[in-house]
Formats: sequence, C-alpha cells, structure tokens
Amino acid sequence: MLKLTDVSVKYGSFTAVHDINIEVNAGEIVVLLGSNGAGKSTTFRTISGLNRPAAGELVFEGNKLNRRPADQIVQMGIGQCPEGRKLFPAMSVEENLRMGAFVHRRKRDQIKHSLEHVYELFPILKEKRHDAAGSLSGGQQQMVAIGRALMSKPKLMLLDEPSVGLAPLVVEQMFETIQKINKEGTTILLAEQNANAALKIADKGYVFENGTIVLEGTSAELFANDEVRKAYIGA
Amino acid sequence: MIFLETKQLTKRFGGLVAVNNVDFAIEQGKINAIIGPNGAGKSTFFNLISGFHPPTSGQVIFKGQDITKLPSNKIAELGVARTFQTTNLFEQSTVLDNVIVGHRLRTKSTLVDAILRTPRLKREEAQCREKAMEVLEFVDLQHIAHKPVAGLTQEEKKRTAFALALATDPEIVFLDEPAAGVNPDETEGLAELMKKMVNKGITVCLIEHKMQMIMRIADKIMVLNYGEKIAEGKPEEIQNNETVIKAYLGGSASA
Amino acid sequence: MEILIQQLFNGLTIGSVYALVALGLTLVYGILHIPNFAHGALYMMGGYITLTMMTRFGLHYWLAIFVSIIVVGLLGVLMERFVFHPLREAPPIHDKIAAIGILLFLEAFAQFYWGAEYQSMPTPYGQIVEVFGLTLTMQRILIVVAAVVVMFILYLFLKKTFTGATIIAMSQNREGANLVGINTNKVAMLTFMISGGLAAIASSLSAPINLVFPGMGHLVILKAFVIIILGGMGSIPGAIVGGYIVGFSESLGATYISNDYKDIIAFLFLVLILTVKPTGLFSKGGSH
Amino acid sequence: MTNVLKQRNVVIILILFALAFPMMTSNTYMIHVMTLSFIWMIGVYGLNLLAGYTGYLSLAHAGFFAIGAYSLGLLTVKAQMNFWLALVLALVITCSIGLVVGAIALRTKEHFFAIYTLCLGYIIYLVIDKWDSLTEGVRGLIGIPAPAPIGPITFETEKAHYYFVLFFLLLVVLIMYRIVHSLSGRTYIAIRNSEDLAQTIGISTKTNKLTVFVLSTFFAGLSGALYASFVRFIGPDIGSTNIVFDLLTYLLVGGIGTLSGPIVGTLLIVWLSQLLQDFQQYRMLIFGPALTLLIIFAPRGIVGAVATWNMNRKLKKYPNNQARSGRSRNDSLVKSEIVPEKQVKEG
Repeated sequence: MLKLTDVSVKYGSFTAVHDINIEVNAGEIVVLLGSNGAGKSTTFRTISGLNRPAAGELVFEGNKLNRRPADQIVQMGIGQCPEGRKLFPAMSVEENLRMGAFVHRRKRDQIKHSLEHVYELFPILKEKRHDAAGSLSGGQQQMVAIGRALMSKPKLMLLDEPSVGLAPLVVEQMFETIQKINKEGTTILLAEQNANAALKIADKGYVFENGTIVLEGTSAELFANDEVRKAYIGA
Repeated sequence: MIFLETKQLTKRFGGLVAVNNVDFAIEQGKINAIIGPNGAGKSTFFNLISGFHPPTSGQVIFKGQDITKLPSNKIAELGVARTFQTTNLFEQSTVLDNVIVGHRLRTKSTLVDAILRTPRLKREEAQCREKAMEVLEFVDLQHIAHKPVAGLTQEEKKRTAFALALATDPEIVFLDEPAAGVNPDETEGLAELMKKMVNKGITVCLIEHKMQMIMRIADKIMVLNYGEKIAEGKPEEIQNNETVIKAYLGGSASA
Repeated sequence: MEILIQQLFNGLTIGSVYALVALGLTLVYGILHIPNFAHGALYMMGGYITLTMMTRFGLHYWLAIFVSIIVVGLLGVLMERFVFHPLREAPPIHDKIAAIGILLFLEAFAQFYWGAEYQSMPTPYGQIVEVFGLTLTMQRILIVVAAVVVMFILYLFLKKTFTGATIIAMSQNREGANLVGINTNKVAMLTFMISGGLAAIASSLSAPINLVFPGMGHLVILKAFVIIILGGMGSIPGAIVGGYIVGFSESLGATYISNDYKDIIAFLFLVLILTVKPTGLFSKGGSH
Repeated sequence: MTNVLKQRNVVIILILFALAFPMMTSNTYMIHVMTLSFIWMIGVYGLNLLAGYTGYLSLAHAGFFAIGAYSLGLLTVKAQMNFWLALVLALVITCSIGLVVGAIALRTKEHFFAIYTLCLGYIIYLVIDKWDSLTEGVRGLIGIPAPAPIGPITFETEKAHYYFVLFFLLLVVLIMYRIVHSLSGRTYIAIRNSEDLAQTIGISTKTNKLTVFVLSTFFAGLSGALYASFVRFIGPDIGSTNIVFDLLTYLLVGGIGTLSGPIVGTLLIVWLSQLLQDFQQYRMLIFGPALTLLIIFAPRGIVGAVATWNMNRKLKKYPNNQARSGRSRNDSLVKSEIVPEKQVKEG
C-alpha cells in the first residue's frame, strides 16, 4: 500500500533520515520505534508532504508522493495525526472534527456519519463537543487529533506518538482504540516511544536510530530483541 | 554546600503542569544528565534553572544564593552558562567574532569607551579576543576561527556554541541536547569534549536523547516523566530501574 | 444632550469605517502574522476606483463599489503572491519593509494617475433626514447599516461555511490546516481578497463624507493598527469592538476636549496599552 | 592584511574626494544637493544603528528628526539663542525625549515595536502641526540662522556650509565605525541575532537597547538640526512618515546593517532623483517597488550583496566546506523536529 524506497531527508546540511525502506501493507498496523530525534517524525512529515525528500521514492497505492503538497496527499487517502497534535485550539471540538472532513466537505451525510462514529469511539468528545479544543486535557486533545484524522476517512492513518504526555491508563485505552480503528479497515502507521504498548498491537515494526533503520521485523521478533531495549535506554 | 539545587520547582502552563515539584541537586565537577521521554518537561526544567521562565513555585539555589527570580543575564554573571538546541549563531560573521562577545559580561567598557577608543576598551577587547581564542582551542576549533559560521557543519556549530558558553567563564554549563542533529562519530567527539570540560573543573548538566552516550559519560542521571522526577542515580541504577524502563518501554516492564 | 447624541451617532459612523478596515487587517494578521502596512494604500485605492467608476464610467454607486471590491481584492491577492509569500521564512523586519514599499508605490501611483488634489465623491444618498429629532444625512445612516450588514455576512461566511472556517483554522494552526487537506496557499489568497474587499467597502462608504486623496489611508490605517492591538491581534470580534471604541472616543473627544487633537486620542490609547502591557491586550500569556 | 590596507585607502580617497568636491564644481546647486545628502546620511546612520545593528525597526525617527530641527529652530528664532548653544540644547532635548520614548517603546518587540513607533512618530507630527502657538503650525518656522561664526570662520556660503555638514558626517561615521568595531557593537549585533542568547551570555539587553535607541535619536536629531540651519525653513512635513520612509529607502538600497550602506544608498538615490528631476514627485513609483524587490532578493542592499559575494569566495577557500548557509526555512524545521516539548505546550 505504502512503500518508501531509499528515502533520505535533509535539513540544510544535516541528514535527518538516511536511506530508509519501509513497506506498509493494507490492513496492517506498522510501528516505527526509536528515541526522540531518531527520524520518525521526519519520516512522517515526508510521507504527508510537509517535508520534501532529498532522495528516494515514496509510493502510495501505485502513485508517487514525492512532489505532492500536503493537501493533495490527504485527498489521496493518507490522514495524519501529527506530532504536537496541531489542533485548532480556539475552535470547538466539533468544529475541529468537521475541519478534519475538509476533503469531503460536499458530502454532508457522510460527515454526519463520520462524526457519530468518532463520538462512538470517544464518547467523552461528544460531551465536550462545544468546548474549545485548547481547553481539553492532553488525552482528550489527542482524541480530537485522532478523531480529526479519522474524519477524512483515510485509507492509511499516520499516528505520531499518540501516547505522548498521556497518563498510563489513558495510554492503554488509546491503543485499544487504535486497534479498533484498524479492525474497521484503516491501515495504520504508528510512531511510538512506548515500545511495549505499540508492539502489542502492531503486526511489524522498524527501529530507528540516528536517522536510519537499524532493525525491522514482526512485533514478536522485536519484542524479544535486546537491541530494542538498547535503543531505548542504552542498556 | 550543595552546588546547585532546585527545591520543589514547579511550572504550569495554563492547565498543564510541565514541571511538578522537582527536587534535584547537581553535583559539582560531574556530568549530570536529565533524561525522560518526549514531553516529559526536560526543556522546561532547563529553562527554569537558567532564569528563562519564572517558575510557578519553588526555588533554584546556586552556591547558597537564591537565583529563582534573577534575570538570566544576572544568572550568567554568577557563572551559569547554557546552550540552546538550535545554535542561534550569527551566520554571517566568523567563528571568532561570534565567540568574542561571550566574554562581554566580564568587561566593563561602555559606549563612551567605544567612541573614544579608551585604553580600557583596547585592553578589554584584547582580553575578550584572547579568551575567545582560548576557548576555541579548548573546543578544538582554532583552525577555523576565521571561517564564517554559515559554512560550518552542524557539529562545528555545536562546538562554537559550546565555546560561546565557555567564554562567559562559567562554573556550570547547561547543554540542551548538545548532540541532536549530529552524526554518531561526531557525537563521540562532543562527549569527549564534555569530559574535558569536567576535567577543567566546569560542572556539566545536559539534556540528551542519545542514551548510549549518556549512559557512558554521565555521573548522575535524573529521569523526568510527566514533569515529575521518577528516578535519580548512577547510570547502572537507572538502567535497571523498573519505573524508568516502564516509562520508556511502556506497559508492564516485561521486556 | 442633543449634541451628545449627535456625537454618539458620529462615533458610530466613524467606528463602522474603522471596524471594517481593522477587520481586514486582523484577518491577514491572523493567518500570516504580519502587520500589513500597505493596508491603508488598499483603502485609498478603493476610494479612487469607486470614484473613477462613478465619474468616468458613469456606473451607479453600488456597482462602482462592487468593481472596487473586486479590483482591490485582486490587488491584495497579488501582494500576497508576489511579496508576502516569498518572504514567509524571512526575518520579521523584512515583510514590514516590503509592505512599506508597496504602500509608497501605490500612493505615488495614485498621485501620478489621479493627481494630488482632494476630490469629493458624489453620492446618491445626500439627503438629510430627521430621526428622533436628530438631523442625519442618509450617507451616514448608510455607512452604519452597510457596515453592520457586511460584518454579519462576514460572520456567517466564517462561521457557517467550510471555506470560511478554513481561514479560522489556518489562523489557529497552519500546519494543522495543511494536514486536514486545506490548500493553505489558496486560503492565504482568499484572505487577502477579503481583506482588500473590506478596505474597498470602507473607503467607498466613507469617501462621500470625507474626501478622496492619495494620503487618505494614512490616519485610517494607523488607527486600525491601534484597534487591532486594542482588540487583540488576529481577533475578529476584537477588531469590531475596538473599531467602535476608537470611533466613539474620537467623536466625543472632538466635542469635549479639542477638535484639533482628536486624532491623537487613538494613539494615546495605544501608548497607554503598550506601556502597561507590551504584548498588547488579550495576548495569550505564556507564549515564547 | 592587504584587505585592510585596501579598505583604508578607499576611505582616504573618499574623504579626499568629499573635501575636494566643492572645488571641482562651481555649480552651487550641486554643492547644495551634496550637503543635503550628507544631512540625510546622518539620519540614516541613526536608523541603521537601531534597525540594522540591533534589529529594531523604528518608524518614529522622522519625529526625532523633526524634534531636532524644531528645537534648533525655536531656540534660535524665538528664543534668540546663540546657534551653538541652541544646537547642543536641541540635541539634549532630542535625546531626553528619546530616552523616555525608548524606555517605553523598547518594552515591545517586533511588529508591536514597529506599530508603536509609527504611531509615536505620528503623535510628534500632530503635535508640531497643531501646536500653533509654539511651532507656528503649518506656516512653518522661517529665518533659522546659519551657524554663528567661530572666530574668523563663517558659515554663510554654500561651500562653508558644505564643510560644516561634512565635518559632522565624518564625525558620525567615525563614531559608527568605532561602535561597530568595539565590544559594544558586538553586543548590539548579538542582541539583533538573538535576544535570548544574548541574555544568557550575560548581556543586559534592556540597558543596551536603550543606549542604542537614545544614540540613534541623537543622530536623527543632529540630522534634523543641521537640516534646519541649512534649509533655513521648516514645516511640520519634516516630521511626516514620508521622511522616515525616505531614510529607510536609502538604508535598504545601500545595505541595512552595513557601515557604508547609508552613504552608498543615500548618494545613489539622491543623485538618481536629481536626474529624474521632473519625476521627483513620483519617485516612489520606482523606489517603492525597488524597496520591496530589494528586501525579497537582496535584503542586505548593495553593500550587503558585495559582502555576501566576498564571503562566498572566502568560503570556497576552505575545501572541507560541506554546504552553504542552511536556509532559515530548514532551520525552523529542524527546530520542530527536536523541540517537541514546545509543541506539547501549544496543544
């Protein structure tokens, strides 16, 4: 479904991501692991068109993504719940969600359905639908961000560290929800520092270190691997 | 006397508690590291100590003096230096020119001195230049002292930023992700440089994500998670600390 | 008492014009975070184009205003495309200077093309009416009513349509907007179009009671800046409320303090505000 | 080293040329224009010190220009004061107002500062325009005297006035040169570069910014006072924003944040405007777009462009050089990659 071949991304003279290869098949949950600054977010930004790759090829369902602007990539069916959430803080929860359906703005019925669906996944959002998104707690904001990405009915959803800043209990619920979304037919590419929780729900994973992929394998393989542990706490 | 410590340091941004009741003592002459997952409040903690943000509550004590409410330039005068994640250097001028101003706080000449070219100004300029060359030699950049910053590699820029901090004659330097954005072998070089600083008697405190490096060089590590201190100790202790592993790997610490 | 009411009505009239100009300014500030110093020149161009359409092409007042909205709106779009867009990543001092360059050009252009002399704009609404014992000109009533209508339409557009909401969304988080599939370039152009259009409406409405001349935008734009600092940079309700506050204080100041110094009132406001709160009223605390 | 020598030679040749200029032409009009451009240069240096070296774009400087001019004018015409005493007092008055205004204005930053100073400039203009009883309002002040003779030296002729102004210009250039090449100059550049960083290396940004602001109003006031005594007539117009926009154009064309930029830019534009004499009124049809295009394509003006070219040549001398200056766009992205905590706050 999504294939990255030898992709490199540079910021000025600094190579943030170097020659990475990633393959995501339809229906999978794929996780990118690695510490902060290892290159996960850069990879995401490149897939969603916010950054331009310096080399390599990105292909989504047979179409090249390389030079497309971010808004077109959303239309092609890649939704992103970005690092830092990037919500519209002064807009209400519902307005945020509606903006998520921007690419489907003419399909009123569909928007209504998607909205209901998001409220089903996150009942608390329905309660707070008239509150400003910026006034919610971190976990609830994360829900809005995921909900907003869902509203575009993506075929592939990119989730950049959905567990950041969330209390452990909420993290667990978050991952359950992610699994649920996946079961409903959305392919998921996840970046996480929370290796344990992520590997539990993922089919396969890639481990990033210093901008390159040092390890890849099924979740079971990675779960048992000492390198993963090393990558995280240097043990 | 404790060298530098924070007492119940707390910072709130709106409803979010970025740093929550952190007590931390920095040991003199050692490499102290602060680690933690993304969003744990490390940078905020740094900013509180260096006088960049006022804390919501709590205190920062440096050599027995309460520096909580001092503006950052006063804190610098007391011997506390810091670097930023992004280097913020003046790209158009040379490495040396960038570093010279670092010693400004130890000089007294004023605008009048500048206009009249007084002996004091000349003396102090020479002094600043000397200091700059000295710290450039220390960070091993003397060979490119006259090269414009715009043409430097990321690692060289980091070293220039170190030099600038060192030019203030600090007793302690705070380094905010010194190795972010540099290659693995260059990271090695920066680690060596930090050890060298400590050997020279300058206390180092850093935030870093490159765990292998931290575990190798740090004498003491504090771990933050959700703005709270969850562990503190030597690298070995941290590596085997259940809470820390849980914070990093998540879920039950079975891995 | 009668004078007071008369002055209050005058304040309402001036305030309406200020609010329209400030709205355009605040919209652009919201999405690009630049103070558009050239906005006053757009206001001036609006006045001249309406005037030319009426006198040279014999268009009806309303039709002339319509043409003016389109032309000035497009002028705004050109500015965005060719000046502010390329400067998006430049240091903050750059776009201010660029805007000043545009301002100087447009003023020189107006002087070159239309001449430096003051011109008056005819209006089909010159009649004088008496309402509740007050003597008012139709034009002034028109200004107040039209401003309210325009603001209401703008409100509906921003609040009730998807396209309008994209402007709000983009002002709150540009990358976030990009990631839900909004073409941020298009939104930026649209915003400049609206901003220019509002300036054109404001000047076309007020020109019949003032005059048309190359420097007519100077004072208005300065006051509009004061207004958006008063109401919060980027805030839409703030621009409206601020516009009326400045309008009222000016007309009252002119009566009860000094007509000569009435223009200073707005600036004294500003000096006061920024002296007490350097980041402006209603700025979000804790940023940076 | 050869570079320094070359630079010094250029400076000496320029000074000699400036000294010889009145001798080379018998056309007093040309001397008049040259004197005027020297006066503008002094004002441009004031703007340059603040905007170019410290990073604060002040749009109130036409106001300070006017304060300098009116102070001198009023003290000599209305108070019948000795010229030299009046000149000193005029500068003291300008700087005092500058000190008060600066203390308030510098609490703001970036666009707030620009807007604030723009409005302050307007207030100054309005006060001059409306305070009839003091300033004569739109009628203007006439009969401002030329400098009083010092012993045998008189300043009545165009040539004498030329040298009088040139003296001040050279003084200002010398002061600027010394400031820029001193610890103080480095301090200001550090502030322009990043106030946060400057503060953490122990620089009191507050004091330094205020010092610069006052000194820059001093230059503006000096320029205004010289203008008043040279033109002999002043009206409220000299405080209008057009003046500050003119100064800004000179600065930008020459090169903001460069030492020779004000001279290059002012000479070029003033003489260019003379060539387009009939077009004078509409000069902004060309200079307006020029300002905009310059800031997009050559933000550091003519002098800056030459300097950049020189630097790139110098860079090439180092073979291990990896890449040219990382564009700011990329830098900001790097930031977003490695400053996650800031973004958490945003949410």
